[in-house]
Amino acid sequence: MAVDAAQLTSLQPVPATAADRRLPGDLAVWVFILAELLVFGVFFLSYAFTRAHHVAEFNSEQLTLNRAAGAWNTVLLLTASYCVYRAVAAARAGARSRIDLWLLAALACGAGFVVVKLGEYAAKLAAGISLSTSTFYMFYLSLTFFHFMHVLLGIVVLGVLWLRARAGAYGPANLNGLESGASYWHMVDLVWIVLFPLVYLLR
Amino acid sequence: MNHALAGRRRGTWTWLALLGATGFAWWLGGESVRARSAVPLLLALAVAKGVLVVREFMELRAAPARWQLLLVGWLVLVAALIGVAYYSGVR
Amino acid sequence: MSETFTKSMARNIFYGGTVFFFLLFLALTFDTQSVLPKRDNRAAITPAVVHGKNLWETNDCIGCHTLLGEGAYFAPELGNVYKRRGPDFIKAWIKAQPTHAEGRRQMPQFNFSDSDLDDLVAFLKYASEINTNHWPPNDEG
Amino acid sequence: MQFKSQAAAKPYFVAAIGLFVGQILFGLIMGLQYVVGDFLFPAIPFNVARMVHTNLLIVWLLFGFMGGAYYLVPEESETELYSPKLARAMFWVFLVAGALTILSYLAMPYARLAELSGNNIVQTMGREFLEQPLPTKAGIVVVALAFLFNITMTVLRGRKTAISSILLLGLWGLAIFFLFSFYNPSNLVLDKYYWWWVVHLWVEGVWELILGALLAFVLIKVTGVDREVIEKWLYVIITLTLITGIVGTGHHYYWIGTPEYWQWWGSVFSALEPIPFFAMTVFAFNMVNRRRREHPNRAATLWALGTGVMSFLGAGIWGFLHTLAPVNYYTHGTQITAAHGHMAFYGAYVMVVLTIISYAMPILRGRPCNSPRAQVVEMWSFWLMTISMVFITLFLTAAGILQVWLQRVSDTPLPFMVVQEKIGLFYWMREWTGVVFLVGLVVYVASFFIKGDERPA
Repeated sequence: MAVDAAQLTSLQPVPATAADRRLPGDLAVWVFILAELLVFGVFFLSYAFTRAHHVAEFNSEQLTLNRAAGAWNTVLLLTASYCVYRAVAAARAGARSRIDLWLLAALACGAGFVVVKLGEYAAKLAAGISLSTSTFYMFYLSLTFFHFMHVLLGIVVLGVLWLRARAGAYGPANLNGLESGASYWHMVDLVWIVLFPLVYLLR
Repeated sequence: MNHALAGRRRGTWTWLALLGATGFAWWLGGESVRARSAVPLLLALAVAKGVLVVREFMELRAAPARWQLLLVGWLVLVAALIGVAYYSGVR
Repeated sequence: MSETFTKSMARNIFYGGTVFFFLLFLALTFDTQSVLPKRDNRAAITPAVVHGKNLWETNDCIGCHTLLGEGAYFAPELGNVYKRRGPDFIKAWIKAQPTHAEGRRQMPQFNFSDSDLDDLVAFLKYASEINTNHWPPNDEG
Repeated sequence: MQFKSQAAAKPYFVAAIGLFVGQILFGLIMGLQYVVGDFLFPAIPFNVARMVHTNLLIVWLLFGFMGGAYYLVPEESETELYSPKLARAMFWVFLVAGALTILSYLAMPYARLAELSGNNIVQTMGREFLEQPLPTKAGIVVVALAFLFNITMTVLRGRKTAISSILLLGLWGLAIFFLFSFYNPSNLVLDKYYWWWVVHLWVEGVWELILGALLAFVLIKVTGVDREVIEKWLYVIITLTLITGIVGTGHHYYWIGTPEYWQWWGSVFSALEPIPFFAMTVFAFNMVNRRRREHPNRAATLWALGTGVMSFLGAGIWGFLHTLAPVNYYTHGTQITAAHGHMAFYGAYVMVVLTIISYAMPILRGRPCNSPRAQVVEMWSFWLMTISMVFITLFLTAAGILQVWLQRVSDTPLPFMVVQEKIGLFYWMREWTGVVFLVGLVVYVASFFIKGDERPA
């Protein structure tokens, strides 16, 4: 029976009827995700339209950012997202032992992001750059720090999921918590996908 | 278990595609490329990556259509307005 | 409904979200505290200014006036009054109250000593030199 | 009434309404002083009238919150109040302290009061809304602690619901953030920075938890909708409130000497503050539409819906109007702020307290609801007060727009007092509308004395 259920829920192709369509995770987390996307959206557009008034300043100061660090962080976040995705898939398939391994891998990637980001901040701090240095740096620090805090929260969430997965909490019949946490983490990734080109690349 | 396997493969391809797109975007954002011509391409890449995350990783592909619409709509709207802002900044 | 919606998840997000945004607020507060010395004119806080602020408070000036835009909106903004009117005018004005002009808004007589008035002016001068991001838009406050 | 000790709420509600009347009378005095400047001078100068007006508001809302808590918590916890005696004692302490404070404002010059009450020990007086003398401030802390002890013990002893825990969190937050009123550095910028930790984190933070809990409680009672549904939406709404409201404090940090980046942080977050209020309105209407019973107390339902709509208008829309930094640069410290303040306080906090009173008071007086005739009168007072508040807000907004234009935007800015005279007409209209509000309030009080057939409507 359990295997049947597992196979049913792991059916990846789009369900045939609208009734089969299901939102992964809890509605509450999705309301939260929408609110967060709204905040980030407004912040992104504030950056973009402010830049339009200070093109030269933004362009020259943007070149002082560490693009490679930004790219590596993108890779780390995407990989973490992939690991989280695999953890959910493992839970659906009833492969309990693999859930916490994938989560651990995701946590490692998240930690990698934190290390790279702290390195970047340390370099900027050493150069005497702060929120009050210029409009560009204000945005750079505000946007990335706000996102950075989301990564930290995401790590806490993944950590809780990992502990609970080790205790055997998740399986085909109990996915709500895992899917909710996973959705939150993917949101952190999604936001970075826009943030990285916006702040580091677009000139 | 075939479906599960197909799902995993799909996820892996998604991940690889995202990494490839990131590498391309990083190259585009480098100083060797004329920045202005890269703007639409970089925005399009960001939207494409976002759509992949929304549909595959977040699994909204299999959720009621309104959720996918909301998130992809957010992506497209934000990217489009960023584009507008960039071109309004041209002098 | 194709959605799961549980109270425990809503509760966890409430507590998590609240802590998160409060920590963010604390982080910004921390940065603000470290930047303020460059903006808040603290070097100018002499004992006279401290006493002037005390007089400002114990006579409830904020009950009619605004100071940096905060207070009551019954009487003029005083954050920039030092620049608008200068020290002598301020002292003469306070001494001359109330005007008893019929139907006009009245300011009480506070019976300040001359040194009190000096301290009050010192406080207003200090306030006028705080970096307020160019607010108010003009001298009229 | 399910629990005998809920009766502790009754004197709190009575006192709240009494002080509300006082608040409005002093509001009318101030409104008249705006146009007839020497009215009652020097007996009651404007600043004294204003202190009385705002402090009475705070005190009566606190009475309302405490009464609401004493009514709600035993019912939610399904147990008698930990100590009804303590509740009664604290009522008298708070009432006497409040009355003495107000009388002392009126009886002597403020500086003399400061001297007599030991302000030189810890200098806390003379800051907007925190004008209370030191003994009063200390008294508030003592009363709050005794009250919180009583309520917390009751909750701990009985059933724990989402509503009671959110209410408790809000009340504890209220007490904790009040402690910042004792911090008054001579550095004006720091003074103002942490002053907002009381004022903003109260009204756009922890008070909203109290508001949400009271509203959700009444909605469960009058609609019969499943508690589970109401409580999970309550969590979602207060989450939205706090994630926008906490960093939204930044909209007060644009021009008081704090760093420039607050203009961005404050604008971004407070621009989203209307969302939770909108959600609350939708939520209230939704629950009433999905009601599973026709509760005979229609007046309470009206107040509950009114709270949703008016807090959205007052706090949400009128707040948004001037919350963005580039707009606020011109509107900061003008009648626009006064307009927003009036409707927001009325729509959110006055109305939620009247909601819980409207629901609980008939029960405390031994009947499920008031007679249809009394309810009709109460609903008249709802419309009179609410509509006149809308017009007070509109007139103040008009006055504010003109003020901004003449005094701030114009190429040849006019002095403050010259502008005040030019916009006198709007102050007159506001004053007359204020009289209508007072009429509404009198009608409201009268509704308590109307007998009639007590059969449900």
